[in-house]
Amino acid sequence: MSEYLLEMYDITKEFSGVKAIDGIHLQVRAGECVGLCGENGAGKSTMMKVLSAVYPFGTWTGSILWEGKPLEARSIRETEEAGIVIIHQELMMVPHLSVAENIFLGSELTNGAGFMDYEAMNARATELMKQLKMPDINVALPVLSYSGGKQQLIEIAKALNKNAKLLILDEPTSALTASETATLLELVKEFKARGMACVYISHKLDEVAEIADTVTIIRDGTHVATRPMAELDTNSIITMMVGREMKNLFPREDHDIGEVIFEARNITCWGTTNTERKVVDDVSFQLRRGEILGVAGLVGAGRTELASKLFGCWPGDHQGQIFLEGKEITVHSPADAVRQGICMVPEDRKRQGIVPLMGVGYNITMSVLGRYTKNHLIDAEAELAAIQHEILRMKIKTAHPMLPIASLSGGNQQKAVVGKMLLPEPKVLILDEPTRGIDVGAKYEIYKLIFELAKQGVAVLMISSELPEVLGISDRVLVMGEGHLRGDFPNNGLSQEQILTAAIGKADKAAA
Amino acid sequence: SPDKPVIGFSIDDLRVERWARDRDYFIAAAKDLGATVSVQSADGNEEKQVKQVENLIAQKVDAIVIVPMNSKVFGAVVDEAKKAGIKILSYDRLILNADVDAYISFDNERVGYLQAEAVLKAKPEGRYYLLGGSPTDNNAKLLRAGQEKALKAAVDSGKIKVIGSQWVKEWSPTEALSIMENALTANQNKIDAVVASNDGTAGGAIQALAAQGLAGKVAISGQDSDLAAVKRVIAGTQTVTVYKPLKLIATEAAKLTVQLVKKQAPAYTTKLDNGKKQVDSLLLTPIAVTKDNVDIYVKDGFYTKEQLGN
Amino acid sequence: MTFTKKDVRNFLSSYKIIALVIVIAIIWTFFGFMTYDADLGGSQFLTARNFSNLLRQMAITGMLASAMVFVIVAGEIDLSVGSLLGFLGGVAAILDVIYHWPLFGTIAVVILLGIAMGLLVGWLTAYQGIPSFIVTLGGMLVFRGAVLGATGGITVAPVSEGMKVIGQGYIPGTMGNLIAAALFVLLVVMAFRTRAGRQKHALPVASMPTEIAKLVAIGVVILGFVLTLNSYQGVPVPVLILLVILGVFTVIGNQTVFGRRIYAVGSNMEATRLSGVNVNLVKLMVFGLMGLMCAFAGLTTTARLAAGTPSAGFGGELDAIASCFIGGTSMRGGIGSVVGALVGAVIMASLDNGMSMLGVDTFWQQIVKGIILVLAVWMDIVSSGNQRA
Amino acid sequence: MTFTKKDVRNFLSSYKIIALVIVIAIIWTFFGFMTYDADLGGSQFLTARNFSNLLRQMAITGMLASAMVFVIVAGEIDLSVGSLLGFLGGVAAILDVIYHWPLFGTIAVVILLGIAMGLLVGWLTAYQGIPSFIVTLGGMLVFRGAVLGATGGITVAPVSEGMKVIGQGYIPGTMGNLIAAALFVLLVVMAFRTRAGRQKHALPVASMPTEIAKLVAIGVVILGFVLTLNSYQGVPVPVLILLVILGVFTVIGNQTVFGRRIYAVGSNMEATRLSGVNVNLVKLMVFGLMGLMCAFAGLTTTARLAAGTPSAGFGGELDAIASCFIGGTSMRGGIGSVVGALVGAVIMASLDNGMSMLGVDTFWQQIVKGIILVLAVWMDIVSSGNQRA
Ligand SMILES: Nc1ncnc2c1ncn2[C@@H]1O[C@H](COP(=O)(O)OP(=O)(O)OP(=O)(O)O)[C@@H](O)[C@H]1O
Ligand SMILES: Nc1ncnc2c1ncn2[C@@H]1O[C@H](COP(=O)(O)OP(=O)(O)OP(=O)(O)O)[C@@H](O)[C@H]1O
Ligand SMILES: O[C@@H]1[C@@H](O)[C@H](O)OC[C@H]1O
Ligand SMILES: [Mg+2]
Ligand SMILES: [Mg+2]
Repeated sequence: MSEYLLEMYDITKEFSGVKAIDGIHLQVRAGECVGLCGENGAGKSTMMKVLSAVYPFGTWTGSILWEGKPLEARSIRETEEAGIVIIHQELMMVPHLSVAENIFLGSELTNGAGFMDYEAMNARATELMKQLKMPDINVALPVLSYSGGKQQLIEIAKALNKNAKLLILDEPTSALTASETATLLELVKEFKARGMACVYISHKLDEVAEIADTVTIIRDGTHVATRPMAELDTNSIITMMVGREMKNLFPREDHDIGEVIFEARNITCWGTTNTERKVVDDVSFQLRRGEILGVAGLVGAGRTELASKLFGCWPGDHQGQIFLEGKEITVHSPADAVRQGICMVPEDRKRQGIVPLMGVGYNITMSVLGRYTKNHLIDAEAELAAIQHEILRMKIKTAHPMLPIASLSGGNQQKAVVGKMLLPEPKVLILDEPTRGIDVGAKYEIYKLIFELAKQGVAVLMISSELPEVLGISDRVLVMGEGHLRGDFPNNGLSQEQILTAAIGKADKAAA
Repeated sequence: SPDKPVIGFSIDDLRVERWARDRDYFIAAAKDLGATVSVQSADGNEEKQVKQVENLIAQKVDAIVIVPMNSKVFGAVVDEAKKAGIKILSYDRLILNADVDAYISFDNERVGYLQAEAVLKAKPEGRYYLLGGSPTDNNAKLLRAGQEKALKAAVDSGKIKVIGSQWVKEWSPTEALSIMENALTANQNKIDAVVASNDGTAGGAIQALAAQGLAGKVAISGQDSDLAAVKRVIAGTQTVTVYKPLKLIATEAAKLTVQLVKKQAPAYTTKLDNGKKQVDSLLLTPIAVTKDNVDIYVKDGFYTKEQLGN
Repeated sequence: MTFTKKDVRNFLSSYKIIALVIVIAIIWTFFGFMTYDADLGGSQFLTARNFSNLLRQMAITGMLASAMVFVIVAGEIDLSVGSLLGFLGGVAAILDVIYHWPLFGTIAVVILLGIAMGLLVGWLTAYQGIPSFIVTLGGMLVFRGAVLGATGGITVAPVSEGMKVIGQGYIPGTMGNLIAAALFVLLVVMAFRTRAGRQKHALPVASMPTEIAKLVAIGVVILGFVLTLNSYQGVPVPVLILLVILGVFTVIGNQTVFGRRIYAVGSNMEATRLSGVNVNLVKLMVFGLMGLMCAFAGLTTTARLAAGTPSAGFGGELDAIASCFIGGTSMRGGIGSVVGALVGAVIMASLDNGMSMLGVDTFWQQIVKGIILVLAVWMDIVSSGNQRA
Repeated sequence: MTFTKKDVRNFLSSYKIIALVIVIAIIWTFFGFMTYDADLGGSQFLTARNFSNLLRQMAITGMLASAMVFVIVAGEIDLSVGSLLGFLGGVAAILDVIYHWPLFGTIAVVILLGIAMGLLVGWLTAYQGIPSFIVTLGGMLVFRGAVLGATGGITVAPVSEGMKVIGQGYIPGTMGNLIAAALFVLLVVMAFRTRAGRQKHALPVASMPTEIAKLVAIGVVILGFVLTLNSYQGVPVPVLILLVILGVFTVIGNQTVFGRRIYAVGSNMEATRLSGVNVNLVKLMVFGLMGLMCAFAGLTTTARLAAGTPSAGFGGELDAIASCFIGGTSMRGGIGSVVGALVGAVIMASLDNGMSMLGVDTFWQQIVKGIILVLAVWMDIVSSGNQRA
C-alpha cells in the first residue's frame, strides 16, 4: 500500500493545442489537507477537473493512482464512487430545484415504488444543514431563495452527502462572509480529524496557511514546489507563485482629496424575488474628488444593490436622489450613467463584464466606440490606436488585441473590463469587488491603477468583501449591514474589528 | 425533340389526392405517345411552382403542362417559355393574363354548380351549411360561385336557408371536422345539408356528422372521386361526388401536348378569354356521381370492382 | 380591504394556474354570451355537448403539448412534431386500411416507430450536439416528405371500426363515474400523505380548513366535469387518454428521478452534468417521450378522421408550443407544468371553437389567436415581475 | 506532406466560408454531371441561364436571410418574416393594382409599413421583454390573417409594368460590367488600406503574395459572375438588389457602431448593457431592419409573380433561418455573417433547383433538404470541435 491516498504524475492537458497544464504532479495522504496555490490561469482548476473526471480519462495524459491503484475514470460518477468529490469554483446549483433536491441531484433517494423519497431526502438535508450551522434553512424551498453565500454552503452539504474520502474545494470562500468562512474552515478541520483528505484552492493565502498541511505551488501550468506548510508563510508562497518577491501588497500613494462631487441621498431599493424586502434602506453618502471610498459589509448587505441603483441597473423598485457636481441627475440605465460620467465595474466578471466572443480590444472600446468613427463608419485605425494605448496602460497580457477575451486569464480579463470603464473618462468610478478571484499580482496592478485614478481626480467607490483590501486602499470606509448604512469612518487607524462590529449592527448609534 | 418529346408537368400540390392520379394517367398516356415526363410538385406554394417552371425551361423541355396553384402568377414565366420555343398547356385551371397555347379542363364553376345541384335534389328544403375550400385557393372561390348560382332560386324562394359558411384552411380534413362539429353544436344539429367543396373536407365533415348519427341523413357533396369518397357514396354517407374523369383529361392532355410539339392541329371545343388572348380550349364535362350512377367508375376503369368492393 | 398592484402581482405569480383559469372563464363567458340564442333555448357555447367538442378538439394538441412541456423545460424545442404526427398517422392508416393488420399490431408498430423517431432526434441533439432547433427543423421537412412518400398523396380510408373507437368512442357513464370517484379518493389520500410528510419535517403546510377547501374544490371540479360529459355521451376516449397522460406525466415530472432531472437539466445543464447526471440520456429520453406522444396523437388523428390524410398534423407543432407558453412554460427552460400546458391548449381550443361557432372569418381567427398568444405571455411576464425594461 | 484530421479541422474552422464554397462546388458538380445530356449539348444545370435562374430563385430568401443573420446574432429569432413578407407583398399589390398608386408611392408605403411592423415586434421583444420566439409566433398568425383579410383570399393581379421590373428586370450588360469594375477597384483599395492600418499597429497580416492571390481570386469570381450573367440576359434586378444589400449589411456588421453592438448584445447582453450600450435600442433596430428586408422581399415577390397572392411567403421564415444556420450563424447568438447566410441560401436554392431539374419526387426533395440542413450544421459543429458529447 502506498503512503498516499492520491498520486497524480505528469499530468498534461491541452485546450486546442495550448497546454493549460504541463507535467504537474500532486500527492495527498489520507487525512491531509493540501493547499494548491498559483496565479490566475496557473492550472489549478484544470488539475482538479482532470482528477474528478470532468475531463474524462483519455482527454489528458499522465497517470493517477488512487489508493495505490491506477484510476482511469471516464465519468464523474466513477470518481464520486471512488470517494473523490469536488466543489467547483463556480456555483453549481440548479436554481429552481429545492435545497434537498440539489443536495441529492445525481444520487436521488427513491422509495420502494421507484418514486422520489422526498421525506428521506428532506430529513437528511435538514440534518446536514444543522451540521453546517444553518438550521433555519428550509430544505424544501428552491435554492434560488437563498443568497450566494448560503448556496455555497449548500454546495458543501451536497459534497458531504457523498461520503467523500477526498474533498476538493476550489475557491470555496470567495462568496462567503467572514463568519461563514470561519464555519467552513472549522468543518474542514473536523473532516480532517475524521480522516478525510482535502485539496484546498484559494487566493486567500491566510486561509491556506490556516488549514493546509502541505502546499503545492504551480505556475504557468508547471509544478514549482511542494512543501510542508510548516516551512512556509504567505510571503514565501507569494514569492513562489509570482516568481518574484512582493514586499508591499498595497501600493499606497498620496493623492489630493477635493470637493464633494457626488452625493446619494435616501437611496432605497426593494428586492426582486421578495418585492417587500428593502435590500437597501435609506442610504445617503457623499464622495469627493480624488477620494477612494471603500464599502465594506457582509455578503447580502446590499452593497451591490446600492451600486446597481447608482449605475441605473437595479431591476427592482427603487427610490432616492443622486447628485453629480451639485446638480441632481436621473439615471435610468447604465447608458445614462456612462453618459453623465458614472462608470461601474460589475461584480460578476463572467456574466456582467466580458463579451466573450469578442476580442480584448473590442471589449475595451465598447462604451466609447462612437468616438472612433468617420462618416458614421468605424475608423479602424483610430480604434486600434486607442486599444493599443489602453492595453499598455493597463498592462494587459495578450498575444494581440484581437484575441477573444475569454481566452485570457481572469486577472487580465478583469484589467480589460476596468480599462473599458476608464475610457469614458468617468468622474465617479464604482468598482464592485474588483479583485474577486484574482491573484496577488493582478491585484497589485489594479490597486496601482486605483491610486493613479485618484491622483487624476476621479472619485472611486470600491465595494470589497476583503477587509485588508478595504483598509489597505480606502481613504474612508462605509459599512453596510442588512441594507442600512451602519458606519462611515475615516481610514486612519481603523481596524477590521471596528468594521465588523459596525457591520453586524452594534455600532448603529456610533455611525454618522 | 419533336419525335421524342420531353414534357414538364408542374403540379400544384400532391397532397391533394386527385393530382396524384392525374400524374399517373398523364405519364402513362405520354409514354404511349413516345414522350417522357418530368413531374414537379410545388406543395401548394406558388413561388416554388414558378421556380420549378423556370427550371423546366432551363432543362429545355419541349412543352410544359401546368396545374397552376395560382392562375394569375405565371405571366412572366410563360413569356420566358415562349421565347425559348416551349409550348404551354394550362391544365384544369386556366392560367390568366399569359400567352398559353391551350387549355384543358373541367369547368370549376360548373363543378360547384353540380355539387349544390345534387345536394339540392336530395334536400330541396332545409338549413344549408357551406363548407368552402382553402381561403387562399382561387378555385375555391369559383366553386363557391357555382354553388351559389345553383342555390340562388331556392334561397330566394325561402325553401332553403344558408345558416353558415366557413373556409377550410389548406383544404385540411382535420380543420373541416372541427368546423362541422362546432356548426352542428351551434345549431343543435339542425343542419339538413352541407355543400362541401371537395372530398377531403367532406370526409372530415362526415366524421362529425357520424358522431351525431347524422351520416347519411344530412346531404353532403364533394368532388374528385377520391376512393374513400366513392366508398362513402356507395355506403350512403356522402350524397354526391363530382367525377372529373381524370383518365380522360390526362390522356387528352398528353395527346394535345404531343400534337402541339409536333405542330399538328389538335381538336379544340372552344376558345376562352384569359385576359390576354383567346385560348384554344378543350373543355370536358364533369359528372355528378350519386348512388344511382356509381357504376361509372368501374365502367371507366377508374376503379376496379375490388377497390370499391371492400 | 384594498388590493395594490403588488398584491395582485404576488397572487398571480404564486397561483399561475388560477390566472389561466380566470382567462378561460372570461373567454367562455364571452362566447357563452355571444352564442346566446333564445330560439335554440340558450347559449350554444355553454352546453355539455360543446364542452365535449371542445375537449375532443384539444385532445390532439394536448397530447403533443404534454410532452412538449418536458422538451421545453429541458431547454430544447421540437418543431417536427406536427409532421411526425402526420407521418405516424399515415403509417397507422396504411397498416389498418391496406394491410388489415390487427389493431393491436398497428398500435404497437406506430408507437415503436414514434419512439424510434423521437430517439433519433434526441440522439442527434444530445449526443451529436446539433441544436434541437435545427434537428427538428430538418426533421419537419423529412417527415413531411415521408408522409407524402408513404401515402402517395392519397387519403387512406376508411379505417377499421376498432381504430375509430380511439378517436370517436365514449366511456359509458357509470364507468366514468367510477373512474372519477377513484381518482378523487386517490387525490385525497395523496394530499393527506404529503401533508403528513411535510409536517413530520416541520415544513410549512396549509391550514387544515384551507386544505379541505382545496380538496372540496377539486372534488367539485371533477364531479362537474364527469357529470357534464355524461349528460352528453360520456367521457370521449381521446379525452380519457389525455387525462391519463396528464396524470402520468405529472407524476413523472414531480415524483420521479427522471422527471426532476428534466427540470435540473433545463435549469442548469452544466451543474446537473457535474453532479454526475447523464444529461444526454435525460434529453434523449425526453425526445423519446415526445415521439411516443406523436404516436398517440397520430393514432388519434387517424381515428378521428377515420382516414389517414397526407396533410394531417400540418402546423401542429405551433399549436403545441403555443399551448406550453400560454400555460406558463419558460422559454429559458427549467420551468413549466403539464397541467399548465393543457390549460393553455384549452384556451387555444376555446378560441378556435368559439370563433368558429360565431362564424368569424378565418383571417380574424388567426389574428385573434396570434394576439392572445402574445398577450398571455406578456401577462405572465408582467405578473411575475420579470419585465426586462 | 500529409494532412491530419486536426489540420483539416483547423483549416475548416478558420475558413468557414471556404468549407461552404466547397460544399457548393460538390453540389454543382453533382448536378452538372447528372443533368448532362448529349442531345441537348451538355449539362443543363451548368448553364448561364440556370445560373441566372438559381440566383433569382434565391434572391427573396437571401433578402430575408441577410437581416435574419443580425436577428439571430443578437440572440433572437423571427418566425414572422414569411407572413410579414406575404402581407407587405399583398399591400403592394393592392396599392398598385387596385388603387393605381405610382410605383414610388407604393414602394415608400410598403417600406414604411415593413419597418413599422418590424419595430413593433422589436418593441414587444426588447422593451416588453416578451421572448421573440413568442412575439413572432404570434406575429406569424396575425400577419397571415392580415394578408387574407387584406386580399380577401383573392390573387390581386396584374401589377403594373414598373413594379414588374423590380422582380423580373435585368441590368444591361455594359452597365453590369461597369458596376463590377467599380466594385473590384473599391475592394482592392479597401484591402490595401486595411492592410496598411493593421501593419501600423503590428497586427498580423497575410503575406503580400497571399493578399494578391486573394484579390486576384476575388477579381476572377466577380468577372466570372458578371460575364456568365451577361451571356444570358444580364444581372437580374433582384440579384443586384441582393448584392447591394450584401455590401451594405456587411459594412453595417463590420464597420459601424450599431453592427458591433449587435454582435456584443448577442454574445453577452448583460455585459453589453452594463457597458453603457442601450441594448434594447439595438434589438429594436435589428427588428426594424428585419422589417425593412421583409418589405424588400415582399415587393420582389409581388413583382416576380406580377401578383399579390394570399399565400405568398408562406414558410419563408424557415428557409431564411435555415440559410443562416447553414451559413455558420450560431444558434446561441454572437456569431454569424451576412455573406455566410447568403452562401447558405445558395446551397438551399441549388438543392431545390438541381433536384427539380432532375425531376426528383417532391417528397424526396424534402427529405434530402431536411437531411442536408442537419448535416451542414453537424459538419460545422464537428469541424469547429464544438461537439458536446
Ligand atoms: N475550457 C477551456 N478552453 C480553453 N482554455 C481553457 C479552458 N479551461 C481553462 N483554460 C485555460 O487553461 C489555463 C488554466 O486555467 P485554470 O482554470 O485551471 O486556472 P486556475 O489556476 O484555476 O485559475 P484561477 O485562479 O483564475 O481560477 C488558463 O490559461 C485557461 O485560460
Ligand atoms: N436573506 C436573503 N434571502 C434571499 N436573498 C438574499 C438574501 N440576502 C441576500 N440575498 C441576495 O443575495 C445576493 C447577494 O447580496 P448583495 O449583492 O446585496 O450583497 P453584497 O453586500 O453586495 O455582497 P456581495 O456582493 O459581497 O455578495 C443578492 O442578489 C441578494 O438579493
Ligand atoms: O379538385 C380540386 C381542385 O380543383 C381545387 O383547386 O383544389 C382542391 C381539389 O380537390
Ligand atoms: Mg480556477
Ligand atoms: Mg455584491
